[in-house]
Amino acid sequence: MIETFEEFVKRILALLFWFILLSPLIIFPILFLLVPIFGIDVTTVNEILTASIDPIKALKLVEELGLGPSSTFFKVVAFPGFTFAALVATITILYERKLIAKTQLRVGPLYAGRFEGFLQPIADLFKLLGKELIVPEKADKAFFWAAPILSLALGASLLAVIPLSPTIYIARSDFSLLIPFAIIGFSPLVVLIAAWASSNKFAFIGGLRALHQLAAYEIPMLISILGVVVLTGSFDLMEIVEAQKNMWFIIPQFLGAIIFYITILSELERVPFDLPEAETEIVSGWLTEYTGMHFGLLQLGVYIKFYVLALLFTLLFLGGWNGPAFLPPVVWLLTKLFFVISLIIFPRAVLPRLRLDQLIRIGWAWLIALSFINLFIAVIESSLGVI
Amino acid sequence: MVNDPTLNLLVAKTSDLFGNAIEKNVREPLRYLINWGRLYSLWPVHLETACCSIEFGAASGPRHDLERFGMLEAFGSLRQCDVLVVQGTVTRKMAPRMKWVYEQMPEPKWVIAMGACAISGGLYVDSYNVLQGVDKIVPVDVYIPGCPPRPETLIQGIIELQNKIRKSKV
Amino acid sequence: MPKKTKIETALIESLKKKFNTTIKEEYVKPNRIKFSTTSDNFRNLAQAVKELGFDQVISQGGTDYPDNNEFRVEYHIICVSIKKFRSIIFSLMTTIPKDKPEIETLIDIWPSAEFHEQETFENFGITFINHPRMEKLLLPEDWDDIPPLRKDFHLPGRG
Amino acid sequence: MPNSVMNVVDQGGDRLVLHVGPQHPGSGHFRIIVTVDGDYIVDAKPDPGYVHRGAEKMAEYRDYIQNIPHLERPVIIDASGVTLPYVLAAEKIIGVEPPVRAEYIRMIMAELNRIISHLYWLAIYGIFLGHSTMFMWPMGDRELFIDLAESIGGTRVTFSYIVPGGVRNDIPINFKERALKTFDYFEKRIKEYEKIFFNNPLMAARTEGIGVLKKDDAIRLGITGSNLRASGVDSDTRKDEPYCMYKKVDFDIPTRQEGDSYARCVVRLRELQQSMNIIKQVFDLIEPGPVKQVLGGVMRGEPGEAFVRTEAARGTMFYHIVSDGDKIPYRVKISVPSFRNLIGMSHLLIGSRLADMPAIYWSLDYWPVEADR
Repeated sequence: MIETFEEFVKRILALLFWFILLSPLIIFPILFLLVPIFGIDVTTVNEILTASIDPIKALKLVEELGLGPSSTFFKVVAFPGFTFAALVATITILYERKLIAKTQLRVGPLYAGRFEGFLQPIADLFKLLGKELIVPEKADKAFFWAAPILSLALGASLLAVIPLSPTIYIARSDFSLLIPFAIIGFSPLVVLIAAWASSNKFAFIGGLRALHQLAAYEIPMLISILGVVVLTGSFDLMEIVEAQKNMWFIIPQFLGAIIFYITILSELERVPFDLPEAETEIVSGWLTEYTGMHFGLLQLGVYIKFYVLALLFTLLFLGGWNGPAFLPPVVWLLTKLFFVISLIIFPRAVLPRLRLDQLIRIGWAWLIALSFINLFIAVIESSLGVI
Repeated sequence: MVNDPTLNLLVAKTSDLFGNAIEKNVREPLRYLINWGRLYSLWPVHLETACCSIEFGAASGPRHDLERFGMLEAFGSLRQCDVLVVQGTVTRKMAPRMKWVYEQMPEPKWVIAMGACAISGGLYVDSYNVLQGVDKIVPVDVYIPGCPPRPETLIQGIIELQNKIRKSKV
Repeated sequence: MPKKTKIETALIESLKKKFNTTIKEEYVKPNRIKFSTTSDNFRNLAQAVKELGFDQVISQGGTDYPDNNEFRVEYHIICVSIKKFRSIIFSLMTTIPKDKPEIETLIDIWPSAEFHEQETFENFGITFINHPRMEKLLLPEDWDDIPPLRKDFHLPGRG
Repeated sequence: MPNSVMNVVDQGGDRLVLHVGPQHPGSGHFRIIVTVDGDYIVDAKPDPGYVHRGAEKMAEYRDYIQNIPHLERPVIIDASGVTLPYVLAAEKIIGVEPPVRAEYIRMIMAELNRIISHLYWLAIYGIFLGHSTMFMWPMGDRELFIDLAESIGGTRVTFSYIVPGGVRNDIPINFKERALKTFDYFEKRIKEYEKIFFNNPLMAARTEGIGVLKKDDAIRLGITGSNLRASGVDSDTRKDEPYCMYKKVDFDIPTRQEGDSYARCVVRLRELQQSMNIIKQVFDLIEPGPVKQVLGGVMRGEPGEAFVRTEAARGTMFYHIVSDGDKIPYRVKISVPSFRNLIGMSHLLIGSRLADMPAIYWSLDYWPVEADR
């Protein structure tokens, strides 16, 4: 029986040791049989053997298989694609819990993983993986299953065109600013599908609230970023970041940045705009009936959206990866990204929840008007040649 | 058919060896991992049955902070919860509802009976409207005595539950 | 026995003038006045007390007297709006027979009596005529025993 | 089923029937059945009784001392507030007078409990509005007052400290210094609460003008305690009919005229300060002496009755004890403030928005366990 964390780590290390020791005996003979099938250009068996202990050679081999760091597959699946986004999402969850706890004079997660509870999201993940999946009897089963997958797919597809540095990106497009917003436009639909399929009154009310909220805040969100487009004359994120070499757009477009920040809070259903999940009013809103990994996928989708929107804020207003040259661009980007993530998390510690009518009034009456004013400011600035 | 007893023994020994190896090196770490996830991520249902709920509230406050153990305070829907903390007396009116709540929670789920009233009826053992012990309607994993239990006692009970999960089979 | 104050004496006199002998002064102590009357006259007495300015029911309850085969129904009335009466608790009492436990409701005089009367209904089985919600409030929906606060209801194991 | 509350079902159409509770993050031990038309509540039926433990019946089987522990459980947040009127009534029936020092210590205990109860209320009100920091901060500061009360009563919340004839034991020697230190700290904290919560524009937007209880309605419906004072009535039993030594201390009754949720919040915040003020004055007034009149044998009451009211944390707590001369009371009637405030809930909820339900519900400081007894 394994009972402590140390025993577990010891067992895993022992397993690794034996695996490395035994793999030449079992795995390599199989590899030799498989090599001709894949048609890799390996002249001698010896090369594989050297590759197994030489990372540089191994990298070359992997690249030949079409799985290397510069291959599309790696970009989509690992970095800067899905795995990286999921990792940032996980760190965000932990960071959020610790930050909120510190504000509230607590310590937050502490014991999962020996150091400061840093494995807490992993524990939650394993827990959710092992939970029973309950599909309510009266639920619309097809859509009930579809919603979590759609949510994750939506989050993942947002990653496609957003660059992390001049060299790190999945796909390049002249309209890379518009594409994420076009995809985000689908998110009310996902929420509504999830809410409707649950066939639960609280979920239904939550879904309707989400629909109202997301519809009301998408318009000011789009208009607020148009100011940046006017200043640069491009929809390409690469060019927008390049244009901020000398001055970040948060200075000429301060109003726009604030509107974009508020609409991010609303789009992510964060406090004070967390009405669709308002616990004390409507249980968990549109998430009410979801169990186990369904719930996990929905949450992961939301947190990947969180990452993408924080990233967009960084790219549009905080100069993206621009920064002094002593650090690589992607490090600058991540530093700014976590600053923005903190900004998005922090209202949860200091603000109560708004009411639906107040929220909609802010959205339709104030933010749209302000975003148009911001657009005019941008036009004037661009005609004066500020940038 | 091979009837040689030595060969049979050899086959048996080898399969034993492989079985043990798989048991020891694959299933046990996996079991540990799943249990580890579960024990650090116990989300309690928000079902207040009686007055012990204020000590539960105090336990999630800053001084005792249940979130250290991965318990999220006041989590919304019971569909995402793992542990039902019966916070005190269960009355005849509450009992069917509580059983219903328990049945709606997804597996695996645990029950903590908090306070003397939840264990046996406690101070209200002779009342006409009180269930004498919650274990009559739901299976209980950990009993926490006290009237009401101090937050420290509640935390002790949660650690006991974690120990129980750590040793449980998957 | 401490002396009655002026306020209480004035209150008693005004009530006595109105009802002559139909109401009975149970006792008057500082800040405590208790009157009893027949169940028919009870409503009139309540109306008169309300007109004196006593506007809140602080408590309403019954007591079972199996020896006399009757219930006592008691209303405790306080005054909130008039400052000089605030220290006084007015207690109005009547008795109703156990065989016919019915009395007219007072919630049109004191709306604050609504839940109290409902509770007395389920605890003693006293029906309040014209009360809009004569139904279970605190007891479980499937309660089919005799009302619990009657003296012939015994706690399990306490004979 | 005979209970028509159970028969509220969806009739179809635009109206939606929501059962809020007993398992609901915004309900507690209680259910309220609301019918909503769009975002507006058109009907609200409270369904209490989930914690009805028959305290009144149980009191007829226990003697005057044995009754104290189970009578304080329902109002566990305010344990001294609920036992004080019981003990005062029992003393009238038994015919004992507590020593003066015990009266002062009872005041200290009652006011400490008022602070503890109000802080718990404030914490839950924070989380009901979605403000999680306002849950944690009062919960943390509440522990300091619990420590003070614990050093007197011996347990965290259920003290059983006030008994007929006085109090169980004297206060510890250095209690005054510790209490004053805590009060100094907490007065600073109140300013921080105001900064983060009471002066927060979003909090004001959620509570101002919500759940307005007019003065006339408050009196007519029998609302009591802070809710009544927030509607502009300066009624407080501690002033109206002073018990213990309240006539010797000088304190204000905080009132507001608006009668909305925000007013009820602010009144309770001011009451916290007044309670500390009272305890500080008691420290100056209190003199050494015995704290308990030792009574021999089983306490027997004179045949007769007593009714006593005091100002507990939620409002006027009322006990009516009937004795037939036996060692156990013949009838104990408890009238608790939460039960009397319950009637105001459906009055305020009808016509308001669904999202305002938590803001109204908990601003009444309705503690279901207390109401159900």
